[in-house]
Amino acid sequence: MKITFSKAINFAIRDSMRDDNKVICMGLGATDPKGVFGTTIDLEKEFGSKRVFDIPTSENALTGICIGLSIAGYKPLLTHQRLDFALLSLDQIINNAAKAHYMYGGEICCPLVIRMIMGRGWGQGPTHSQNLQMLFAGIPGLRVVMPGTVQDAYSQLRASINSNDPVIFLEHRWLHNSESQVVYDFSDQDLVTQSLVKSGEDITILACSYMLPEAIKARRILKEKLGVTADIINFRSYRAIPDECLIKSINKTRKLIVADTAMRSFTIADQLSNNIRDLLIDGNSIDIRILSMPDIPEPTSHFLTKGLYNDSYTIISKTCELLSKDCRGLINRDTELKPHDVPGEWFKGPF
Amino acid sequence: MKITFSKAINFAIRDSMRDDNKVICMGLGATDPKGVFGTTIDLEKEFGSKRVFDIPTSENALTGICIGLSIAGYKPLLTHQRLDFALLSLDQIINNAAKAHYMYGGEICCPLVIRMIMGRGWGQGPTHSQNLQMLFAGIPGLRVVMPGTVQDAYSQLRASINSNDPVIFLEHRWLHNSESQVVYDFSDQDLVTQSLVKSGEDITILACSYMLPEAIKARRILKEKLGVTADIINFRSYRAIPDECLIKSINKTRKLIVADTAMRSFTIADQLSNNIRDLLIDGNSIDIRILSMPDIPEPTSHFLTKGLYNDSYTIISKTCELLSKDCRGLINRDTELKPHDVPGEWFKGPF
Amino acid sequence: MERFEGSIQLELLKRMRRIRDVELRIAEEYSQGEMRCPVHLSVGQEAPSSALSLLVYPSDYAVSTHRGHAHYLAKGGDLNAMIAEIYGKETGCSKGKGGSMHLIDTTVGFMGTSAIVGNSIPTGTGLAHAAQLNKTGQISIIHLGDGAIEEGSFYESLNYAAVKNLPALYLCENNFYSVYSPLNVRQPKNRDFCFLAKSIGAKTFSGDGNCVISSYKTLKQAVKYCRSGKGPTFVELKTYRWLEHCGPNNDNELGYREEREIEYWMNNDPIKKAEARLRKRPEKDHYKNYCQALKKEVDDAFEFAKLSSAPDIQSRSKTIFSTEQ
Amino acid sequence: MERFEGSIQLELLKRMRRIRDVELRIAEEYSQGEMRCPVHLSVGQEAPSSALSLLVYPSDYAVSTHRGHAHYLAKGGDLNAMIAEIYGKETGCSKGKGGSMHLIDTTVGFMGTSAIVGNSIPTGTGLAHAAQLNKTGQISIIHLGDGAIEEGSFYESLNYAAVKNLPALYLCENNFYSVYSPLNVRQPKNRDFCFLAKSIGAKTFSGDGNCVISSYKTLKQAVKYCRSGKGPTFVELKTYRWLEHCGPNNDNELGYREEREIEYWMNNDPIKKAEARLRKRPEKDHYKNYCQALKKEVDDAFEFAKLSSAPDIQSRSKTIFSTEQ
Ligand SMILES: Cc1ncc(C[n+]2csc(CCOP(=O)(O)OP(=O)(O)O)c2C)c(N)n1
Ligand SMILES: Cc1ncc(C[n+]2csc(CCOP(=O)(O)OP(=O)(O)O)c2C)c(N)n1
Ligand SMILES: [Mg+2]
Ligand SMILES: [Mg+2]
Repeated sequence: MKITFSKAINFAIRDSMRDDNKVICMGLGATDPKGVFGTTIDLEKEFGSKRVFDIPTSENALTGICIGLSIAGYKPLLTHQRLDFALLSLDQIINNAAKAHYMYGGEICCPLVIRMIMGRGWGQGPTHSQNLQMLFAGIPGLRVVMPGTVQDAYSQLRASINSNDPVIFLEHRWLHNSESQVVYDFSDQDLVTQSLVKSGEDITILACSYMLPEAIKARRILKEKLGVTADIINFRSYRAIPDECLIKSINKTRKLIVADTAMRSFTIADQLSNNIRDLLIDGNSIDIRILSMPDIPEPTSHFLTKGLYNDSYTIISKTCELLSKDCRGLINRDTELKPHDVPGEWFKGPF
Repeated sequence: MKITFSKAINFAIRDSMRDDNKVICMGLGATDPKGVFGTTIDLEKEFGSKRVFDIPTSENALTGICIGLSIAGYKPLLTHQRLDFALLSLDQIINNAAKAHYMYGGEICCPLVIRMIMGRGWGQGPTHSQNLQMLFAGIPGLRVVMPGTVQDAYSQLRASINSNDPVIFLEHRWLHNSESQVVYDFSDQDLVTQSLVKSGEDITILACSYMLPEAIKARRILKEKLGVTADIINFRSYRAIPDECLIKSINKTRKLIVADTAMRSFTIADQLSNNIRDLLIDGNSIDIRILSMPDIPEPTSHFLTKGLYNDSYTIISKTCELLSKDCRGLINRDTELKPHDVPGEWFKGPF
Repeated sequence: MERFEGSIQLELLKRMRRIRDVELRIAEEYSQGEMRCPVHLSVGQEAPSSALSLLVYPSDYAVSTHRGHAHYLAKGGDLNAMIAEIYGKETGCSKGKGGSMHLIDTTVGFMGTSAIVGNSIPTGTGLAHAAQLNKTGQISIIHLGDGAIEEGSFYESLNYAAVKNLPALYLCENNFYSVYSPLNVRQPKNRDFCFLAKSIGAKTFSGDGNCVISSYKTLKQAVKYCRSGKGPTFVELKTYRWLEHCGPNNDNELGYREEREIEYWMNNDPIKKAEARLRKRPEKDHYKNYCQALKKEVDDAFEFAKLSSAPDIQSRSKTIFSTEQ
Repeated sequence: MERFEGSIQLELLKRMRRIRDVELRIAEEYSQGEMRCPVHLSVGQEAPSSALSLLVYPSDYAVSTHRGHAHYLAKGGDLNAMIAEIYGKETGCSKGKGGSMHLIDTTVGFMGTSAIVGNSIPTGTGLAHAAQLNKTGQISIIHLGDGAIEEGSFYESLNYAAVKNLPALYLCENNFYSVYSPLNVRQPKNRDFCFLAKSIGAKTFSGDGNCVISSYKTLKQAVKYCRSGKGPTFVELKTYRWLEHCGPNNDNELGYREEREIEYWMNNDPIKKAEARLRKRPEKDHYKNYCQALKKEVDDAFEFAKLSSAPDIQSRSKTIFSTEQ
């Protein structure tokens, strides 16, 4: 049976809560009729209001409260409807959660999961659309995951909740309605590994979060129309350490595109490429291109976001650039990807 | 006349306040007997308590209050005795100050300077020693400067206060007692340019903040003992855009060391190197090495910080590595740089 | 109606009507898909800002929240520029960069709205500090909701305003909800906002936010206190939002608010009440004419917005800094 | 002294004495340059934590601040491990990673101290939430200073504790200063912490923080209230720090505190007062013996710390995650 990404999140929370009665789910809107885009639906009904509850608009304290719960043996899951709101809690995340295990000499653990939803389009504007994964990925002691598939939604969230460390779980709003079948399973490795999702010959595309379905779409078109095949790697764990599957792939293709939802100055792709160049034989000859958002705050007007986002079109162009192919006519961005500021028919706005 | 780095900060504030009566100076301890490591001494006396004042321990609101003052035409200067404390105010910095000019279509300006002092050594530990420049440098709309010389302390702070944009002014605690003569002058360019401080032949060393005096010391030893000469560039504006002086230097030496006070995952050096590789002819053949802190929270115990920091010694080693020279015996780290956890004789602890 | 000047009552009603008509028109047009950004409408909550609008000057400062249309208009913000902003046009008050949640009109002291709950409270407090330093008798209005009370930024700001004795007026429209969440999951039972604000250091006032006369009288006292330099002032006005939290529709079917409650408040419509009072008064014809002129004003604003050009796409990478270097 | 059990008084005095002697010894040894981290001593402020120590169990939680030595010891934290931590040794309670500002002893429920003002207040509130869920009658003590009151985290945490009716006890040692800054530049005139905390939603208690008996009586009521599950409890105890904010010396010469003020408080020494009361009591010999044993205990702790090994340098890149992957 196919389920949506939202449902997979929902099931992951539910199954974690069934398996471990220390798991607690909270967040603005956690018990709402809409259940945070469907992800927390029915949980209060099953687990009661002691374990699933709404909270005050106090992002900073609530993060610390989750830390307190976690060092006392509970496993809190805190949800922010936008990553942007979590900026209020960076002191708790950076000075407390990330360092608690270390700075007390390993005496305590801080098993805390913070879901942050990242917006895009429909006039989300400068403070509802930020993809600031680097704020977290650069902090020792935090794990950052960015699910790109429905399967990831389930297994990475379960692995996050199961982990004994603080995990920042970055969830793209445009993925919520994607559908797929799911294996209801997970492993610790889901937090730290990438995975090869499509195998090809000519180029390696490493894509995170919402860039993943766009990369897969790009691959299909490239294959159909140009006979070019790409390795697609799911950049689901946001780390600068090149995974085995990535190394293998690059050794084969010697060409890499990293498609990140972050801004140019905020992508981990730079560090990752330097690591790749250092690690691989003749690393300097690998051709690496970074696809990211430009270094600007996201404007609100849809007239101004046109052509701003990366999608299958920009991935195709970048690939053709790298392979010195002509990409004209492969895809008509204006007709096939229109309107540019909504994820699909299902999105009825405004949030 | 030689003055200290602290004094240069103090004079820069004083002269800015004399020149522009809209300048306001505030911060925890701004009117203390010790005047924030001497940097705010005597200001209240000259300018009165309306323009120089102490504040409550409310980092988040105070940042927003400075934003309000700035959009009303004042020029607030806010000081945090440690960068780590400013993490409480990242919502105001990222969601408000950095974006105000942009998201209101240029209607308002936000001329605000936030000084953040960065600790090192003497058991500053995990939350009093963080060098998180990347948190700010990656945010469009913020300028980040990291003075490395006494002259920078004066001219970059004056330029920062004079600017109409928000500036994050990152001040290394270990520089406060360095001494030099100062030209009491500044220009807008001080915010966005690097400067060549020593000219050489064999290698380029780009060093920011406290890494700069260490690089200069390393250069002296390298020259005396090995006849190797380095171009030293003051990485005083923390941007990933290679400056003209940097490009010229690399074109000459083809070898670059970037010495940053940040952690490995938090240095802008990766992005900068990718930009250099992209921009320069045959860029992939340039040999670039990054000197940074390891990706760990800084432990408190001096036993554990031994050999952790970068200094002239590690810069020499890295240079020798790049030039395939033997660095043994050039410098005895244990005797010449001891104790490792204080900046010098003048530092009497504990803060 | 006696004991309270008819012309003021009329003016208050006109201002409420204007806000309501603009908001309803946005709701009506929203489904066209041309206003492509979140909108948080103030239908039902027109009284507080309308009352305030008679008591402040363009030289006073104001800041607001995601739900800022009414506050912007009440402060004298340009209607055309607001609608154009929501349409994402070049002529928008933020040139399309900000949308509905980032309104500004510095010519009337309206210094911005924020999409982050609690984020503009410190800004408004800083403006109050500027006002004090300016010594011009300005005050700074900080609009906020009951949800924003929960943010530390509210507390820290009010504490600072009290330390510095700033002319800051915190105007809380308590509509009992933060998105779908009722007060009882967010704040302790029987919390009294005024008691809270007083203990932090403000002089406090409260009134009926669904009655424009009560709102006016309350705010008149509050503004007077604040303008006299006596220090920070906090006002609570209880009121009610008619439509969904974000978007053009009513969402009563979701059931997070009891039907009885919704009915109670809708029957308690501040505009209907004011219109009823007017019915027996000579000014009612004037009002009728006003409503017609208003219709045209709103029509014109939407036409202005629709006909305005899209912003130049190049502009999206401009004005990141005030001086490009 | 009548009406209050002698054995409790003796016990209170002993606990104060122990804290004082440990702190003074740190001050004495600091100049040796072997304790290479900032230290914030509690000399003068021994009464509140000593009183508390008789009222809590190891199963209760506690968190504290940069000035946490007294709180750690009062909760039953291991003295040797604390001194070793300050010396940066392997045997330190945080294995040298945390230093004076990061003390922990989970075996007695002391869950950590933070070097960031206000940072541990939410943590302690979360521990109170855990205590409530555990249904074991535990309470959570949150130590804080008067400066921390200014952080939004205090307000947000207390609000949450009130919403959830948590067994959280916020114990504020008001020593009138945050570093060199007196209360009047940070908080409004005549602020009453208890009134403030009450308005946010706590039950409040206050007493004389320089009198261990008053502290004890106040805290006894407060702990009782908190443990009974009635909800968050706030206690203010006014007291005074004798030495400089950070470091081993007295800094009276800086002039930020008036001499008269310092004198007043030093004459009001909680330990001297308690010792004076004891002088007429039979327990005084026992106390004398205790003081001798204490001297040895402190000597031993410093010897333990000095003789302990440095942590393995490899350990600095370990325990970043609980499981290395
Ligand atoms: C920091 C932050 N947290 C959460 C949100 C999501 N959010 C948007 S509006 C809103 C409701 C705020 O309630 P209130 O202050 O009462 O204003 P109202 O919507 O009722 O006018 C919330 C929680 C946000 N924008 N910012
Ligand atoms: C967020 C933050 N701001 C500032 C500081 C610097 N600082 C360290 S201790 C301290 C004083 C706090 O005063 P109080 O809470 O009264 O505690 P006391 O030192 O009097 O025990 C300050 C401001 C800090 N550590 N963290
Ligand atoms: Mg509300
Ligand atoms: Mg204090």
